[in-house]
Amino acid sequence: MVARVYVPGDAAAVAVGADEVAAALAAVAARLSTPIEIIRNGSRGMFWLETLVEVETPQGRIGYGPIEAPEVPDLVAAGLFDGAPHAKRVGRPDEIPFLARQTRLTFARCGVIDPGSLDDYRGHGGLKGLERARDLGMIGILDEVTASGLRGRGGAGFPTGIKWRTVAEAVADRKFVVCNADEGDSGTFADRMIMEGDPFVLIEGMIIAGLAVEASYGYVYIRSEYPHAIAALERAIVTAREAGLLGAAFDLEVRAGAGAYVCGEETALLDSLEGKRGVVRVKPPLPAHKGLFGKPTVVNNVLSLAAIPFILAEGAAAYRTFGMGRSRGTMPIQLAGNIRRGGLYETAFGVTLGELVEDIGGGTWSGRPVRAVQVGGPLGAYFPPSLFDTPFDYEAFAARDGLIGHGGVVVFDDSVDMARQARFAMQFCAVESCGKCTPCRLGAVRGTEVIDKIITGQDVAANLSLVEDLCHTMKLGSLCALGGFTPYPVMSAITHFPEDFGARRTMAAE
Amino acid sequence: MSASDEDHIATTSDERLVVMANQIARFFASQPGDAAAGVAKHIAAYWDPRMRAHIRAHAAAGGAGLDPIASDGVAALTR
Amino acid sequence: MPMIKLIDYGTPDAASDMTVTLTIDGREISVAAGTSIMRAAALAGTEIPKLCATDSLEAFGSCRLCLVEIDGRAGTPASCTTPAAEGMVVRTQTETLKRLRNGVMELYISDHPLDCLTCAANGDCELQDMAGAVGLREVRYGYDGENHLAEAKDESNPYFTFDPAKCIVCSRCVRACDEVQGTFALTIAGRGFGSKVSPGQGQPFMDSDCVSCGACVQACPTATLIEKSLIEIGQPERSVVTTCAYCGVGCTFEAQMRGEQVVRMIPYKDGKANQGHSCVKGRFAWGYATHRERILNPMIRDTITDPWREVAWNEAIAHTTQAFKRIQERHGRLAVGAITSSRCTNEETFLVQKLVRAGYGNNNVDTCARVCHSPTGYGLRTTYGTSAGTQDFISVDQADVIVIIGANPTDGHPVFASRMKQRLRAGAHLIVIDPRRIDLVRTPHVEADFHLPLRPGTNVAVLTAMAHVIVTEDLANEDFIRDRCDADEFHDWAAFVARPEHSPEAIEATCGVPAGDLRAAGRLYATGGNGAIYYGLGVTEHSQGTTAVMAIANLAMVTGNIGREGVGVNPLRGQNNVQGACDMGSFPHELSGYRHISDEATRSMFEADWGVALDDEPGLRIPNMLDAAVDGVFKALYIQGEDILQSDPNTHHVSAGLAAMECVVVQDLFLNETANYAHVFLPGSTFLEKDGTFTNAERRIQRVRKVMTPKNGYGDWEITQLLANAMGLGWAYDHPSQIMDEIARLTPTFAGVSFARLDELGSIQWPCNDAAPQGTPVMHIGGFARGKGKFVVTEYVPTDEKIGPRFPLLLTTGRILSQYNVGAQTRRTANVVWHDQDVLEIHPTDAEDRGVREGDLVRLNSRAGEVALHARITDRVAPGVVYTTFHHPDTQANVITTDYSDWATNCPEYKVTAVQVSLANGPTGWQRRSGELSHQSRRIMREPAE
Amino acid sequence: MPFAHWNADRAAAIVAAQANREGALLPVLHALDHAFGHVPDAAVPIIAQALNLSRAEVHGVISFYHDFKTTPPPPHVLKLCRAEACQARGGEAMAARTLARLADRADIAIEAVYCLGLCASGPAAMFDGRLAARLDDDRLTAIVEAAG
Repeated sequence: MVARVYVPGDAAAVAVGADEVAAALAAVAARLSTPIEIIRNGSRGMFWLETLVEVETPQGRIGYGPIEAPEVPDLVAAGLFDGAPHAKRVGRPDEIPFLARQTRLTFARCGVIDPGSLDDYRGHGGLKGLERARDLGMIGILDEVTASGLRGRGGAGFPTGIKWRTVAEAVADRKFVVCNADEGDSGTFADRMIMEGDPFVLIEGMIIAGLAVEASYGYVYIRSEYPHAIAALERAIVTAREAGLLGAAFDLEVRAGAGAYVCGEETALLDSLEGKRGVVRVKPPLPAHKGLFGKPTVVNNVLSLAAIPFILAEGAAAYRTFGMGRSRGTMPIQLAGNIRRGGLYETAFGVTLGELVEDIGGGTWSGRPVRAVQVGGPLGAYFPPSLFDTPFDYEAFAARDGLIGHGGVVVFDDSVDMARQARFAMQFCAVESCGKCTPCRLGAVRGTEVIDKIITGQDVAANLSLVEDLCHTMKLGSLCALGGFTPYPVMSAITHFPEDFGARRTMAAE
Repeated sequence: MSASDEDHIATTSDERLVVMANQIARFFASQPGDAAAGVAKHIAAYWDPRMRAHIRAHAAAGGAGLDPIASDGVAALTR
Repeated sequence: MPMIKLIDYGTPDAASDMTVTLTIDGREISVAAGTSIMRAAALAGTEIPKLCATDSLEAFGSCRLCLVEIDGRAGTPASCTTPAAEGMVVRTQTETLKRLRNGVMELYISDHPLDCLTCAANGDCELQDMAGAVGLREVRYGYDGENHLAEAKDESNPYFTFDPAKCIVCSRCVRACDEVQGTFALTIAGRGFGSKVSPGQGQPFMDSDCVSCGACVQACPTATLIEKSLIEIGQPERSVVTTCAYCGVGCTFEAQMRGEQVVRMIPYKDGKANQGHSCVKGRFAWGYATHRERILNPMIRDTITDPWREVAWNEAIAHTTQAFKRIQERHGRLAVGAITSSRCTNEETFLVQKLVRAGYGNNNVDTCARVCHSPTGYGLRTTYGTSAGTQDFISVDQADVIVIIGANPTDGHPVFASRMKQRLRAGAHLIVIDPRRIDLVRTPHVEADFHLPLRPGTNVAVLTAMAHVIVTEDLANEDFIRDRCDADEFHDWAAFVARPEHSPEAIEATCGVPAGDLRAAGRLYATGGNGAIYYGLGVTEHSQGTTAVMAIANLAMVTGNIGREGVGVNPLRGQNNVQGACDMGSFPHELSGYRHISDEATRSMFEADWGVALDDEPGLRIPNMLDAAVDGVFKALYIQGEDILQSDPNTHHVSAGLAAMECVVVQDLFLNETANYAHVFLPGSTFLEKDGTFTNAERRIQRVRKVMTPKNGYGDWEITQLLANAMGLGWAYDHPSQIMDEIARLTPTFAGVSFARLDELGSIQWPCNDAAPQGTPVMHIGGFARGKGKFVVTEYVPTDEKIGPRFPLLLTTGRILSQYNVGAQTRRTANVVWHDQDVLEIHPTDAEDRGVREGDLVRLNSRAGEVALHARITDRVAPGVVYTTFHHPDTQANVITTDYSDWATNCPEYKVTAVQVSLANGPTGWQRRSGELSHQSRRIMREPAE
Repeated sequence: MPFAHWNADRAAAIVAAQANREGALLPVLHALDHAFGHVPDAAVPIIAQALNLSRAEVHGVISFYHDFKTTPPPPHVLKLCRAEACQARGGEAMAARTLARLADRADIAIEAVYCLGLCASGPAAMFDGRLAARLDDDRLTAIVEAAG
């Protein structure tokens, strides 16, 4: 019998040597004349275990991790192909608590199936949503998505059903579905994982969106920093086209970004897709009315679109059972930074920040105490442990001057200097500002300069007050979230960690 | 002004009038109705009396170069 | 006259019939749906602070000064990008907003030089105004942070400077270049703090695609882009609205003055023809008015080989009058005549023809429209009943298919071209019929559906082939034809065009355009929605010019594309007052309003008003005058504001005619080429120095207003009056308004026109009378001026000018953006930096056959003559076709052109000359001699000062 | 992967191959970058002509995106992630040491990148297009040295 071995092809696995592991496995198997089939699956999202090699056994898939190529001969000798015991044997991956405690709706297949195989996708429940969508028709789909309570997973949390309905009702000769895969937030990788680990779910979601709004074409805008995702999705699109899923009625293509964080903002993304500078557009008009090439356009994040097949397949009610308040369904949360068990954690809304960091994530990777957690990417607020009771929910985070954004959670230990982090927030804004609106274009540079003055102890009180004024200007005045949300990390750092902003120095001087 | 080293057009006024009359005639030839009358009407409306006198004199002297319709048109001039 | 102050409403007018009512700062206001809050506030008298917004550009939302609070809405939306909504309650002044605006201004000023007092824009700077408006008192960031203050100035453009140190990156310049002008020469380069305005690829303005239209300068809210003249002279103290004296677009400008000095010409936002836009000529090229070569004193000389002698006005007038009287006594009443100017005002033109008819007692008056648009007058009068275009410019906004035939709007009519490009970018289709690939065929964001590069001289064949497609493929608008046109004439015409020899397949060999393209273009025009035809001298300046105009008129009728917005037949007039000069009775056969001189009733009305008997016979047209001069029977000519030697065809013949005259009187600003043959020179006045009206290509009569004292002493109308009164006519006009009153009295289509009415309405499109008291923007609505529209059979009669072994190439001519006509004005401005010589465009194949390389001096010769000029190798022209402009007297393209002319109007066949091109080793004999003559003729003896 | 020397004819062919796509400019620039490793000023008129854009527009776009360089790159490019998740795992200190250590290596361009999506395995980098995570000084040095 041919042993089936799974070695993730996910970029995060490849970055720690998965390709070498796969090659070593093939080489050893060849040397031993053991017939094996290596499947490059996606990642399960337990990155501390990558490279996580899985072997199919009568007892199910047995995992070994983290594996590096030099260990392979040893492992094989120890009976890896039969799932034999070994120090690196982690048992059935789905029984590992990190995975077992999750509610994987969107990521159900990620890390399980061969992302290049449409049959594998179908075999794991894929395309059921599309079949039902075709039965429901346009209105039925819109009703279903609206009823699911799905909100945009890109950060803004706008109800997806309403957005789709707006596009569906717009009259135009052409409409588009655009997938925002410009996942630029530090601490996030869920979009990348889906595209690399289960690309057909995104394609299925986009086809359904196309049906719902009568769009004939879709674009997936992927940041150029994600070459693996681009390649994986492009391969999947070719496969889907060959299988007749894509074609005359609705087709898709991937467009690569070119190094601009701001293109994650939907209107800048549209301009970039049109071949322009990725500059933020004013709204109105909304993209739903006048989007790509001036046509009504659905712009959704990867995770929103990838949630659609489940909603259609299992019904809105099945989805909305999960979650809390107005945040329904599950959220693929990404645990990152200085964390022991970093990875993808899909769960219903409502889990607290403390549970995520301490319990699920296991505290810091360095073993030092947690000092700050930035939630929601570079534009998200820094939370101190005192706020770890905050439940993961759009409104709950907003109530504490934070945002959940794209679900990234970046943990810092007590070696962090929060004034430096505040400065970085301004600097990042300066580096990535499109330059259109004044508060962001000029404010970010001035913000960096003023925080530098604070760090060096110049007129700390006056400069802190100036930073506060500047944050007011940027927050209320900026055209988009880049300038508008940069005050979140800055002000949260100042508010929650005043001791890092010259307060000690000031006190010492007194 | 001499231009002996250059070979430029040197037509006389009468030659030009014949060319012009023929051009007018060729237009009216394609029009429905009485072409000669059209020519006559056009010339009467746009040519000054001296030009008309010259073309009539030219026609009277045999009308060298004049198309038949142009000739008829000139003949139909009443002034 | 103080400075005119127009309100900037911040965002463009929203065209909507629906209104919404909202409350702004407690005041209720109703505005058109779609109006921005900013504009609504401005309409209500509340100015919301703004920097990136201006009402000539779409809202952009970048400066973030105009944020407001709206009840029930989170955040602080920008008032420029938020449409007013029913019941909305808006607050424009709150503590939050004050803090916010202060914060934004503080950021701006932290990266701006603190040199207000020495800045040329001091007092006229929106950044300065806004700093005041928001009450900025302190910049807490200090001035030692990162900044752009060391950025180098770009002085490359002769008319304006670009100082990036003062730039606030509002993108108004970039947007103006894109949205208004449509050149896309500017961009923002880089991003974030590094964002900067960049011409071309980060180049100086002059190396970019900039056409110097001035839209960016106009849009700039600071001193970043500013006129050099303003820097030099200082802020203006008064301004006057007037009309540009360049092309037939008729842009309105605000002449901003400091004393008697023009500081700058600002395109006037309320100008109906230009809507606040301008081109490099009108905007910047006015310096000729004070050029050192301008002649300010009358001069006379006995022979054309003598030097000029400056004389007093009374001597010049008496001398002229005596000469004309003497000549008429000796050679008869018909031996003298005059040429009116399409550059002078309606009033001046009217007086010149009145002088001829009432003073000289004949009808020997003509105008330069003879050599440009006389076929338009004849053709449109015949078919529709009115010698004028059918639409206003703004009509193009409604056009779905635009057909351009024999015109090059981006060079010849740039401000209208920009408007046309806006419409094309918005999705209208474009068909270009032109031997040469004009810019509009393919220019950023505009691409013609079809370019039909026909062989010069085959317009009629092409237009008839298109008609053939429409008729034979049942695309004719039968309802329109039945209701509006003469049925018999239509049937005759339809049978004519349907003949197989007019099919595209049959015509292909004649015109060189693939039959498929001809068919497709015909179908598109007939079926693409509103079809609008724009044409220029590439239609009229042919031996079949009039036939081609009628063929165009036929096409518009057969498709029903006439009598409403977005359609029509639109001649693009060359000079500023071609339409007006024609309207004013400049042609030898007709009085003002296109009424034949033989018409008893009309003539007697003039006779009664003028108190003289008028000759009822048509007079001489320009070429006929020259023929008659060569024949020895035409002896004296008064030429106001034209340079026929350079502008008229077959220069040898023109010079022979002029040389044969006894008294040539030239009234002009400069000693032009015609003045080489003149005996009297009367210094003319510029448009800045007189009152009057111009009529543009859309029949729009607009005021020309005097902004300075005539440097030559008199406006041109006064000079004509001096001549008339020396003739004993006893005219007593104190002001041009009285002349217009006379025109209105004697011309039914002008009956409702007066200076008072013009001041009130801004402009008037004739006909304006009791039936149309506000004027007539679009003609032939509901019915043609002549009653039923007349289809005319348009047989294609090839020109006699034919290529052969000696002259195997066809020369066609045109104009270029920076220069105007014979260049008399533009050559005396910095515009020469764009075009300092006329060049010959030749296809690479033809160049190679002749061993010609880029820039070589080549000899261009035809049956008429030869000139030498430099070659430019380009595939803009097809093989077998060469092209040049006629702006420079030292290249004199008209030495080459022949005296073939339009069958109906004698409009010269400039556009088709058989030529040969060969390498040259220097200027031709003619060029050398005419250069010498010009030099000789520029000698002036000045009276010693007493 | 070694890049081709700039060649206008080849560039024109590359541009032409993409020119008919809607909103073709970014794909065109990527294709040129892929072939030549940069998009020189000389490419701008070629692109502008093919896409019927102005030179200014093309220049504006090229200068907007970090990915597009106008000069040929050195043989190796090391992109170090400088974003928060990698900062949290000592990325900044490692970046500072790396910059100092490789300061005299003219053959390596060291660029900042903000997130490679490897945020649970930082610090991360991309060297000549290949990803690397869980980096420390030794591992990074080994990767760079392996390339010569």
